[in-house]
Amino acid sequence: MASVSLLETRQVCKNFGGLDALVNVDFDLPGGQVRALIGPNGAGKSTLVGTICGRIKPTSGSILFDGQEITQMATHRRICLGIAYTFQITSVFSRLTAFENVALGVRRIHGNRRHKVRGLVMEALERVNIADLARQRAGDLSYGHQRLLEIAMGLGQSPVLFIMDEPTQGLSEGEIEGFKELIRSLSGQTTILLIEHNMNVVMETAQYITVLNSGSVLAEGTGDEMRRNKQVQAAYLGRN
Amino acid sequence: MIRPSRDVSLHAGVLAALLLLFFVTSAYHNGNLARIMVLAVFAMGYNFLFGYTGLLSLGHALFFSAGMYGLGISMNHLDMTVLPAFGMGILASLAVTGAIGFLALRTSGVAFMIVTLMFAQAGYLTILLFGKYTRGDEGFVIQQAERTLFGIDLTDPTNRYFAAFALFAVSYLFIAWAVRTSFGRCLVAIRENEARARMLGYDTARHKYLALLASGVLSGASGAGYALLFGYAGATFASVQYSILPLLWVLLGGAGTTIGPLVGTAFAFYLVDVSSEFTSAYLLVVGATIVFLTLFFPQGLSGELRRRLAPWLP
Amino acid sequence: MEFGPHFLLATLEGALTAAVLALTAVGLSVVFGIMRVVNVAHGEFFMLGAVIAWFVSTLVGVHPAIGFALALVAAPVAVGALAIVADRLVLRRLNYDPERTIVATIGLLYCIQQLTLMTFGPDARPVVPPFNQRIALPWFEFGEQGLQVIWPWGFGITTYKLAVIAFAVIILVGLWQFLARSRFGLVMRATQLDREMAQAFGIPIDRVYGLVFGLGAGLAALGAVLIVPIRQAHYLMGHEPLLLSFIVVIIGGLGSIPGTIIAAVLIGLSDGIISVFFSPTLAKIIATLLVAFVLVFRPQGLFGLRSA
Amino acid sequence: MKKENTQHLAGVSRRSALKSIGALGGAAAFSSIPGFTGMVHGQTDEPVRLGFQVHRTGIGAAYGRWYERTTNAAVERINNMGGINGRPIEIVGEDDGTDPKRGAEVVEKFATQHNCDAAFGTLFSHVVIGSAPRAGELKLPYLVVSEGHHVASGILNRYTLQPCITDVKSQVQAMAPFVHDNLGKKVTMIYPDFAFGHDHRDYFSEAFARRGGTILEQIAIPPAETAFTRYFPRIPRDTEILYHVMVGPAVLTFVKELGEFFGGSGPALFGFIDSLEAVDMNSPGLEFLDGSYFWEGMPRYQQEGMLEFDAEYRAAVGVDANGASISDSRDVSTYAHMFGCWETLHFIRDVMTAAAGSGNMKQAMIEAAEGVTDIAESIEHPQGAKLFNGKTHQVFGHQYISKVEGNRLNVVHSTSIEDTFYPDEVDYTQQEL
Repeated sequence: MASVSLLETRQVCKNFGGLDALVNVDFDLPGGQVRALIGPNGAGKSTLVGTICGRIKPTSGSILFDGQEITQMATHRRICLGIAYTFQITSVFSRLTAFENVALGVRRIHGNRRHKVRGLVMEALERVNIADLARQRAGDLSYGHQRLLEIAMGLGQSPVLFIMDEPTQGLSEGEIEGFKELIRSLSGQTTILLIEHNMNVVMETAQYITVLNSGSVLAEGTGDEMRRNKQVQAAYLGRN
Repeated sequence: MIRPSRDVSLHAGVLAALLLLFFVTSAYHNGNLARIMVLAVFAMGYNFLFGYTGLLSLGHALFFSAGMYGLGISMNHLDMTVLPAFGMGILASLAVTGAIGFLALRTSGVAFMIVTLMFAQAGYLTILLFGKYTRGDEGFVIQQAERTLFGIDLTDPTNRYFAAFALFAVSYLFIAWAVRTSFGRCLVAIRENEARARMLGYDTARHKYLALLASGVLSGASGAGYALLFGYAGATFASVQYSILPLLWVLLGGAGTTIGPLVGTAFAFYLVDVSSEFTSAYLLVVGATIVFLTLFFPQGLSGELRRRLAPWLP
Repeated sequence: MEFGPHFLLATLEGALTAAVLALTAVGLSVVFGIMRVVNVAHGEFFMLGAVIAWFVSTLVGVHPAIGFALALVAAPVAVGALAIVADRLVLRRLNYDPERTIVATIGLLYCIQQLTLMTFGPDARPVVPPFNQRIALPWFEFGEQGLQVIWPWGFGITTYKLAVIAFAVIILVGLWQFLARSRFGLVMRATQLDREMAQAFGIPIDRVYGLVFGLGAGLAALGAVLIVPIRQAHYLMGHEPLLLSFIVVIIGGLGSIPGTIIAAVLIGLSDGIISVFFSPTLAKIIATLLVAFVLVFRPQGLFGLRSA
Repeated sequence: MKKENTQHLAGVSRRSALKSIGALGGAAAFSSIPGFTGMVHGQTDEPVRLGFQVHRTGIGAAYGRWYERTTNAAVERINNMGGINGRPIEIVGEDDGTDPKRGAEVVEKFATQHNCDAAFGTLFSHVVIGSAPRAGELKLPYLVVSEGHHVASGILNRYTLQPCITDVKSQVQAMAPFVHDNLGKKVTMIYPDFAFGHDHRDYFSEAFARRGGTILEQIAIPPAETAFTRYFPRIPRDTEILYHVMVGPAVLTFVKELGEFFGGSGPALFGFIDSLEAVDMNSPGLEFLDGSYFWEGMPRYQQEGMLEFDAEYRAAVGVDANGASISDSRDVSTYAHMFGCWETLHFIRDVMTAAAGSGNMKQAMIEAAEGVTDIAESIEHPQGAKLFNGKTHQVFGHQYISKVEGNRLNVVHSTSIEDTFYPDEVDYTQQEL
């Protein structure tokens, strides 16, 4: 049977010096979907996306992207397949301009064609509403703007799969609204995997939700299903 | 972004100024400038790795001397003429950089500094070990009569100047071009944040390796050019001191700028040359000036120029 | 010489190198580990220690032992004080920026060398050791009469060399205790772990850095005073200890003092022992490549943590 | 490539017979050169500018300081006697940092910036070899005081000469007969592992084997080494003579550790004074050297009844009878080498005098120098009589072997000039001027 999933993980485990961060995770993400990955702190969300984009090598299990085995593939090659990743901790090139930050990703795909690159970079910056800051050094931007720049860096790569690790952290109310708008506008074009704590954002943007707890998938379903799920409630309430 | 015309006019201006200087300065400064241009190629090679890619090597003397001995030994022991011997110099530096880069780039930061330093020291000692061919520390002369290219006597001051200029111009334009390509910009990204550059889909290991190769070959070209134009190859040029000098020149001139290496090399040369005329304690003057510059010109001479006057400086 | 005594002699000589190297390298290690600066002038502090030892021991002009004992105190103190001044005037103003401190300390290196050349001169000058008795060492061999004691030609060591090894061990143990138990040691470790946090807890970072820089330089000077009766004072003698301690600090693992000491012992001994098996220059090449390969396959050093 | 020229010095015996005509003085030797006699027109009061490449810093600094003192003394003497063709000498001294790169730059500066008439005074071989190509290209007479075999080996050029100090090849081979006949037949050599040391290794081994001796072991010490004891066990037990030569700041350590190693029971020692140049023989730890032998280029301690101009030379330079500074008896000179500067300056005066009035002074100087043969012992050449080979641009002279007795070096043998000859390896006069 041909897979309809864009991304699949099969029995992925990760062990950090005796500590199980991921236990037999099976995770499927169909193309075109906006998926949220939620769970309490330490549930293994960042570890899971780390194994997907290659920052972390899984102890066992396999990962398939677009039907292709990528478990042992080098990070940069996965990115070249169309995966974009924004860091949980802001990781921009602080001494380069905002423009150059985005342009780096654009040029990797489109080469050094000046006009084409300029157009795509400005478009990405405009989508997160910071086009007017293009000439500023990224390090001089406010924290919220740096988070938006991170997103623009991902957008600039026109990814097939866009993984965002806590994108709204540190954003103002207005910026969060803009972010939700952005996700809605992307849905359908890009598959999005969102790690998010802000339930409001999750509920309004995600079509489907995966809940991770103690390194394994606890439940999956729509927002409403999750809201009603007793296990999910327990996992969250148990911690709180 | 940056308007290209300013870049191009800067590069053209630098090269034109160097051409013009030949006609307006004395024979003495002509000689110095020829030397500075050859050594600036070494500094530019160093800057490509350090200033643009962010890798601080303490082993570039080995790449310089690989070029120097590649040419020198080819001419003196294999009876080659200038052009193929220069090619041998390039090949030798490429081979040495390729092998060392393969190992050294497994490390980064201070470990990279020490690994390159150790390989260079081993290279220096190897030159002494094969004293039969290299004449060790004493070195050897490349005879004046053999230093001709297409019938042009490279030991003539004018020809020497223009040969040095040609070597400089080719290297300078290569650097000016390379840092504008997406490859060059990726090097800057690696310098700033390697993990992020990888996460943008760049094969940073390959980029660093290629940057090191280019850096090593430019250093080797400078070494071969030095041996060719000044007629001497010796182990002194493989010693630690000659690994620290390009670092110093680049930092004085401004790391990560295209004209920084030239500015730094020229500045360091004239600092020694002028101060040693007035005092036998010229090292004190040199040392104090270096301390002063780091205190008040933190980004080097052209880095400071960029910060204060010309932010567009490439 | 037969293999056995040759090997033992090379080991003893290696131990002497290791002892002095450990002192000098620990000096660099605290500076490197805590302030995160590469002090290129560290070798010049070593050289100044030797030069001051020469001045003190010749100017005092009484019994060599008294002059030497005086130098043992005066040289590290004077060099440490000079380093504190250098820290205040230069490094602090650079905000300990890694690249700029490299250049600035290269500048310091030139200044110190030239000033020494102008005052002390270009000659290598000897300092009389406080005591120096050659001890011939015995070797055991199975001969025709069974186990025999023989006295191989050239197989010996001097009392002074043994004393240097012992003294270095005492100083290092003392230093270790000091850093582990004293308040200053605690403050140093706190600063090393997290500069901002330490500052937030009211640790005067500037003063700690100044003292650390002084301590590092003083240790280098102490190593030099110990070695100068064996190897003379010379204005260019700082080059080798700089390179070696730099290597030792990295091999040992950044900021790890026990690692630095073990690395000093390994490098000192291997330098001596490898020389038994190969022709001298080839031995140097092999020892050098060994260091390179250790780091290629273990970039964090032998005792460093991976994340460093 | 370098051409092997195996032709022997022509007329050696006749020339060495001229040695006794010492009283003639320097200029006499040139009178036979056609075209250079009595031409004194074109004289000016402009000083003669001589570029002096000094090792003020770097590993050569100990030598450089004394080369400078000797030079100043010689210039004072020459200027007091009327200078060169009535023009005073002006020394343009500049530090080369004992570095071949800076050395070449300094030579260039002498030629193009300071308009020097000649450059001189370089000691370290790598600086000479690095600088000489530039001197040749700029056609600046370059008179080195180096001991290296570089000039005579033919790798340099027509403008480079070594007119007043003998080269290592001739020194070393002249030692072999004495060592073999008086000290022992089985030699172990210890030398620095670079070109200077290799010259010792090659030329001594060859000459010693020719004499019938055996070289047991050759121990090359890596450069910049500071500890030596670990290499000494390589010295074979049956060594009769240990031949040692070391240069650089660690020489004293080397000699002291040698003493500690043997503890008074080792083989006889024969060394080159380079191992102890500028080192006080009374330094602690050198007691064991008593009874050992050294080559000396010029005897450091004033000798009874020989070298008649030595005392006057010492007084002029400011050196006492023990080879130390008059003002500080612990400040020992580089006595075995520095005479070369004194003699070279007088040589320059003589060849420039002989070349006076010619259109191109620099070329004429070289031609005049190539015509020189005998150099008589005189106050201008206090080290002794010499024979200059105009083809190889190298001088040949007497060598001294001294024995350490009661903390001083007493000359026990001096070689003849002929002992130092070897076949020519180059004829620089064939090169264009």
